[in-house]
Amino acid sequence: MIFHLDTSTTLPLGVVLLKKRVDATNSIELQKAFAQWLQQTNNFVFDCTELDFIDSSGLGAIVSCLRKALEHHGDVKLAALGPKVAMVFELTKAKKLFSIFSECSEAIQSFVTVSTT
Amino acid sequence: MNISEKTINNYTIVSLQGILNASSAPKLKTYIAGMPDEQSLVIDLENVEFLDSSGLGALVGIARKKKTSSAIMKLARMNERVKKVFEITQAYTLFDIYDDVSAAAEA
Amino acid sequence: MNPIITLTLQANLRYARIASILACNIAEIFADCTCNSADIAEFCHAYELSVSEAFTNSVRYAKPSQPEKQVTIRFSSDDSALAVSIIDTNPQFNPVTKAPDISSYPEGGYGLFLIHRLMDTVSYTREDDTNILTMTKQATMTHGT
Amino acid sequence: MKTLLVIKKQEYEWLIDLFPGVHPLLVPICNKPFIEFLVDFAILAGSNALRIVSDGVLEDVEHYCENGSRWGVEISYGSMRPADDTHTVIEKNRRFCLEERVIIISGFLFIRYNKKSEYASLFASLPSGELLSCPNGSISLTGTSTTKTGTPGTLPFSLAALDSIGKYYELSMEILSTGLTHYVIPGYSSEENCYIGRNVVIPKSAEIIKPVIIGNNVQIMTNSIIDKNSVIGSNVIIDRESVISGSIVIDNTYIGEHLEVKNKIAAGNLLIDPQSGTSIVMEDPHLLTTMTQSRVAGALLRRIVHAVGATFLIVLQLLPWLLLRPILGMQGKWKRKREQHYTGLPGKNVTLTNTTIEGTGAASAFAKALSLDRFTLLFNVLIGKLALIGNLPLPVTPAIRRLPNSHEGYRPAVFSYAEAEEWPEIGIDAEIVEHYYAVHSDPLKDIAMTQKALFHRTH
Repeated sequence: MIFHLDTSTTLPLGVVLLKKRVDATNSIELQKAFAQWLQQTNNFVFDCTELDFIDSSGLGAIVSCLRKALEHHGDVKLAALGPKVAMVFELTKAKKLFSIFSECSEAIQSFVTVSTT
Repeated sequence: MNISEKTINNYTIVSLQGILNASSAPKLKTYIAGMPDEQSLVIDLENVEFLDSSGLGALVGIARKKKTSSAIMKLARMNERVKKVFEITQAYTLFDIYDDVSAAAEA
Repeated sequence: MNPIITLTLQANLRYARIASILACNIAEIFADCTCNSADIAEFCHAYELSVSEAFTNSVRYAKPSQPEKQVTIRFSSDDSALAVSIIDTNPQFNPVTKAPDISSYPEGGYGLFLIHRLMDTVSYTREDDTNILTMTKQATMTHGT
Repeated sequence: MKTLLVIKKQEYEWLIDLFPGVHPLLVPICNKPFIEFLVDFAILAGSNALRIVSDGVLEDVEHYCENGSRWGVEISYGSMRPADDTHTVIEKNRRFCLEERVIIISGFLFIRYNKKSEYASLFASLPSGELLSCPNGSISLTGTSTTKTGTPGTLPFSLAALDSIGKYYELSMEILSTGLTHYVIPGYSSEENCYIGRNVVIPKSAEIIKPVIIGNNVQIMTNSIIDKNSVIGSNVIIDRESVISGSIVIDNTYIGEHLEVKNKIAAGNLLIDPQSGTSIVMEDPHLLTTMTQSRVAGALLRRIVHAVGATFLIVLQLLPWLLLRPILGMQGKWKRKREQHYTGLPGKNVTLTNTTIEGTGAASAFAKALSLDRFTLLFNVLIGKLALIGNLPLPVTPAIRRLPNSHEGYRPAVFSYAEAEEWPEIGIDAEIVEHYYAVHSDPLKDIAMTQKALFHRTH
């Protein structure tokens, strides 16, 4: 996973590029890293373009990221979910917890729209 | 095992009767070896009471020889017990199997 | 397992039929009370074929140095299963077998594969200088409704 | 009239990955094996004999259909080569096709029909030749008609090709929504559009919305919803608060709790979206619950509870064991066998001594009733090698070199959940109940289940 702070908009946004798999082997790593990132911003976009696989621990980690962001009055939005990843979110109803966008740029833009209105 | 033969069209119909196992398989091989390699065959299995893998091996061996000499070999009238051996070993994939001798000798 | 009969035959392919007919008959008597008629035929054929294969293998792999070679066939049973052991003094062999590659027109190598497919369990033990191949099958058929 | 079915392996091969271990011709459509629809149709059309011809292995089909006596039709089987055309297949089955008219169904096709229509006289009167065809096959007729007729109008049956998972799904949905009365659907139907099999448990809080088909041995847990257009196979558990709608749940599937399966096919641990063809492997069936559960703490508590339970049983059984063990030993009724078993950790096995008590004498019966055969195993619970209740230990055999993937949450134990629930102790039925408790049990429930297991073993 790669984290960068997107400053293209008025709002500092954490954009996280998730790679290949989020599962039991790296979900704790994600949660730890997320705690670090939270010190820089409360709003995140998880870019799933390169994410092929997610299991329950991976899903759990992402949901816990969302929970922490919400506690800090921020949000985690998801972008560019592949069909397999989307199916897991749909199956577990986790889909309902997240705002999901087909493009990363749309997700970034959505934060701006909300903050200006 | 008894072996008898007749001719229909260009096919020699070889009818087997009895047990086709390790002790009788050589007899069948010798019998077939006595024919010209390019002779097309229909082997009628209706009266084969028992076939084991040695018997199957003999039939497969004949099929291979016929294949290399571009002759045709077909099997006809397999009973359930014989069919079982062909099924387990998937040997049925190597043969054209007919339920009627004259149909086999026509095509 | 209670013993039923033990038969020792000269290791000659001519006697393969005796072994397999005996197996078929014992299987028929054994299955008579537990199976329906279609299942009996299948059960008996499995023994007829398996014993034929095992006996033929025993004769084929006998050491030429032994002039008086023999193969022993031992039947035993419990409530629901019939076991047959083929016992010989041949060199040790590997009882694990994979399916023959049928597309290459093999003339042999089907024997043990057939036995594994026809029987429920096949076990091989080497005791002193003897091979014991034991094959068992349950007489109560489960398929069909 | 006779019917000849010609189905090539190449046409049905795509189904093998989806239903591993099930012959494609036996794949269930609305809980009825595919081939049975064709058998029903052949019989409706007046056939007294049916021959199934394929270049693929038909062994499982033969085992299932046998000689057809179940349906009152004679079923036989034939083989063909992959390159054979229909004409060659007819020649290869000349004896079968000789005397009577033959309906030839060629290709992996589903025939839409209506069991209330009259087909026998129709087929007897139709002229020979091709009746219907589609890119995947055709249905034709040989011989001459026995009665004089004019040219038939539209035929009261049609063909549906089965060549993709999407078609399979569409067809199932079509039968559910419009065709349930056209076919014989397995299950008990007290009201229209609702077929329910044997041993189906539906709690009050669960909701079932028609049309629906449910198989045998199905447990639907509290607050679950089986929404319309769903097919639930046999040996299925739908866990609590899950929603199934417009979906097919294939036999032997466990759907975890709080899940939403909508317009999908769930087969074992595979979830398929029939529209896109995307499939995922559900490695973990209880996706959302893992977030809140602390597994480590739970495991420690469980180990303590199990050890206390085992100690209690050891104290209880010690005296009877000391008395009966030597008696049964002398009678030769106490049989022991040491075997390696899987622990659930890769590469780690445990050697256990399995005891069986034979005979019917008073001492044997008493020892069996007290489950003394499990006495020595209880000590393995104290040292943490076994759980008190869980799965029956799976012996290490050369055939299965490592623990199969299906044994999710496997926990070898002295007693099994299957024993407690009086389910069959081996096979897929046991697996599914053990699977359920592997996900669901908590230490307190475990004690109750152990009591149940002891009680049931007594009877």
